Amino acid sequence: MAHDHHDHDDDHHDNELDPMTARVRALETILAGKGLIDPAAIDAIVDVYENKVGPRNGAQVVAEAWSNPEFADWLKRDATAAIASLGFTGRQGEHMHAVFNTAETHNLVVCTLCSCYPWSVLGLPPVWYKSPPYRSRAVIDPRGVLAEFGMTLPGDTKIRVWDSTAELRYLVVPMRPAGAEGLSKNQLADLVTRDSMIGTGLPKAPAP
Amino acid sequence: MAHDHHDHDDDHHDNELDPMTARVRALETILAGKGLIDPAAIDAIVDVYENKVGPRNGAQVVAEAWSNPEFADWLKRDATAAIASLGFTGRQGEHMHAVFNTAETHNLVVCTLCSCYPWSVLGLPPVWYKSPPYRSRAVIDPRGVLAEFGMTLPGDTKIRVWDSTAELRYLVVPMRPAGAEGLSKNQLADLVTRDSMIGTGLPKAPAP
Amino acid sequence: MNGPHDVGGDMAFGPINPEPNEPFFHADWEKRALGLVITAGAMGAWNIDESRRTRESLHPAVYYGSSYYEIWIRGLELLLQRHGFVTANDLKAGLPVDPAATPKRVMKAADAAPAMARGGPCNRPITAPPKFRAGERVRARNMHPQHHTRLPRYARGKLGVVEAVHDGYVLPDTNAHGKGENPERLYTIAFDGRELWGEDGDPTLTVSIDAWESYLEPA
Amino acid sequence: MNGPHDVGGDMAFGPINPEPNEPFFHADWEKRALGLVITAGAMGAWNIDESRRTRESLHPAVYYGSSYYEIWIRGLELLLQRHGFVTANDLKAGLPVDPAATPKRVMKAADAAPAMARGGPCNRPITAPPKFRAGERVRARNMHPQHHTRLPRYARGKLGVVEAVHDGYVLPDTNAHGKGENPERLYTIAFDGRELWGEDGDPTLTVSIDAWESYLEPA
Repeated sequence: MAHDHHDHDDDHHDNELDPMTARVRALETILAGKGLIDPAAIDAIVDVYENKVGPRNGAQVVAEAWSNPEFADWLKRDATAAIASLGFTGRQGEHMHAVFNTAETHNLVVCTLCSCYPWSVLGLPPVWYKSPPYRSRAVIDPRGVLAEFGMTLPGDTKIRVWDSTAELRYLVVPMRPAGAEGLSKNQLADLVTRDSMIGTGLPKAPAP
Repeated sequence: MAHDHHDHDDDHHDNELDPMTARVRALETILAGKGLIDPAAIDAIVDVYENKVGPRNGAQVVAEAWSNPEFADWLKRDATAAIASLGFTGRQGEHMHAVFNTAETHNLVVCTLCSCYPWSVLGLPPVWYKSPPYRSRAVIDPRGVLAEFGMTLPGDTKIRVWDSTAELRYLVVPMRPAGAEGLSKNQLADLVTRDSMIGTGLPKAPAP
Repeated sequence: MNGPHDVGGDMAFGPINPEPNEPFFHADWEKRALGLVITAGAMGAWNIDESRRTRESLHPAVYYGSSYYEIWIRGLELLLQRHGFVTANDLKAGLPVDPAATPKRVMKAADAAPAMARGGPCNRPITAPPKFRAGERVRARNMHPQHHTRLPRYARGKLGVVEAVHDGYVLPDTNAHGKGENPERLYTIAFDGRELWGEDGDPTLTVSIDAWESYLEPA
Repeated sequence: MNGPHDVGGDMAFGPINPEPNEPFFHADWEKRALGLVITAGAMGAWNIDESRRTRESLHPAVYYGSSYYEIWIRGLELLLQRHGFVTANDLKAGLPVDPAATPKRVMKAADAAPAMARGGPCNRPITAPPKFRAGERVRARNMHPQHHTRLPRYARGKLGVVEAVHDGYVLPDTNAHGKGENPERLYTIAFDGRELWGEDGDPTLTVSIDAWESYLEPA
């Protein structure tokens, strides 16, 4: 559905461009022309979120928690500080909470009202996280949602959904997979997928 | 908003026609070509709802109720039968209820879930009745809704909203305006507007 | 199903814009759309509840971006395909291409006006005594079924008063899915505006819905 | 405002369609859109709550028919016009035509990465003791304000348990409308799935929201 419409009010835009490219380019032209924004600052922001901040940050947090019980405990008590100790801070991660999966309870994070997501540890959210199908159903039919990600939980597993309605941002700490005992932190981090830190997936199994 | 979009899947239609004309014409062509519908039956249906069934039916019901206390009482007890006695029956009027405005209570009819409306006495509903702005707000902000129709009720008037969620269809019987004592039934019926039978208006005042 | 049709209490749709001296139709295609919906319905393959269920299944962007007759036509295309009268090929060609299921009947021109005047009553005899009596306090169930239902979300879980006890009526929840008419007693339930909308509710407001017996539970 | 953003519990949006190996951006314009929203926000004329309020004010057909970056851009155009930085003339021309209000600041390229790493905390010192304690049963208020709020409709009127008591946080309900930060204590409230969704709820489900103190009342 996302691009199913035309904009009838876009007749001022360059006809060779798709409507959103033209619309955004016009807006940047206006704002830069008025000296209100600096296009180079946009370049720098894009560089941060395309190349520097992403789910590998969160994977390091999880790997540290898997390896270091003291860190795990700190992460549980004060996620913002524990995560900052690894160098991950900033926008949309100012107030972090880590929620730990257990054998009894699986955690799932959503923002029904918009697209709140822990940028500082996971980067920019995927399209599905920001879109109505996931946002609408995660709170009423989480098992149906998980099934669309290829995940089936035991029928008696409790599901805890965290709706990010305020400025707290949630990071799911998945359970360490079996057979990962001898791995290094980097090897552990490689098992940690983005979806496993949202709750729509599980970590990868270690290579046998 | 209603016609703000293009249909991208309409490329098979005649480009000289607007998309809905082309779409409906194609569907009629298909169904008639398969012998599933008779276009002349469509003509006959349109004739009924364009020329025969409309709010003048309801106005006659109201005028009769204003003139004839026995009829008004019947209308209150068994609206379907009372209305049928004037010759108004049929589709979307099978189960009628008449609700009477009083000095204390103003009635307003809506269908939040679709477009249920008493066709047999009011004809086809106006666009606004079927559209989300009216449907959404009538049940939560009826005074705001009435204001958009130029109507202000006294602050202590009770408002009763009837949401037509089943197959009962509601006809509002407005209060007879002052100064209408000597009028004939036809003259009375001329005072009864469509909106006054939905609750979004009041009857016209008699010419002085 | 919690679908786009259930708009009671929403606030973002803008002004109502009533049109003075509005005609019954704004274009010729609307006339044909009305007639197509009625004549196709007269084939007897689906009922009004299935029609509603089908319109409600449209994506919300489509539902809110379409006029009501457009919603009707989109719904009709889905109904006709579901019941084997029309195929995607037919629609693509804009012409009859594939064979069609056999309708129970085809409405003839001479039948149309009488059929409109006759209508199609939905009340059904019911022998069980009413579970609730007029004046009784009841709660609308907090139900969120995947299937079609006519209990609006704004009333779910709310306390009301039985104002009228009606006949048995065809139950939309099953009838919309080809699972039978299962008639149930219908009630008019009145809710205080403050019960529905809290302190933001108009203190002079009462809203009623018509609710089937299974939509209700004792208060 | 009961707007199109409040989708929790809706069922008509279709499949989720997660994209394997999804890139951060699907087109170059999305990159510029992200940067424009952040750099324009850095002018200091509005806050994140006003941004959200503005996106939520889009017509539902537009909101549901747009990708999230498109919603952002449509919201940004409205914000820029409301605050005098851009006019309809500018947008029509696609060029700067009219004079603009003076921003509090303009983000320079060298400031961008540090600003992202710094973020903008929303917690605020608050001296009043918490009104509710962990473990206490509370009810989310059945409120339906015209203004922006962050209490989702599915939780309104529902009984939950205070799971955590947090700091004071900027109140979106006023902050979104330029009426001040009015910090209030924030709580995490856990609701049983059956309380939210009735018998149709998953019996293994608990849903929590983060709710400001004025969203809650004693059970």
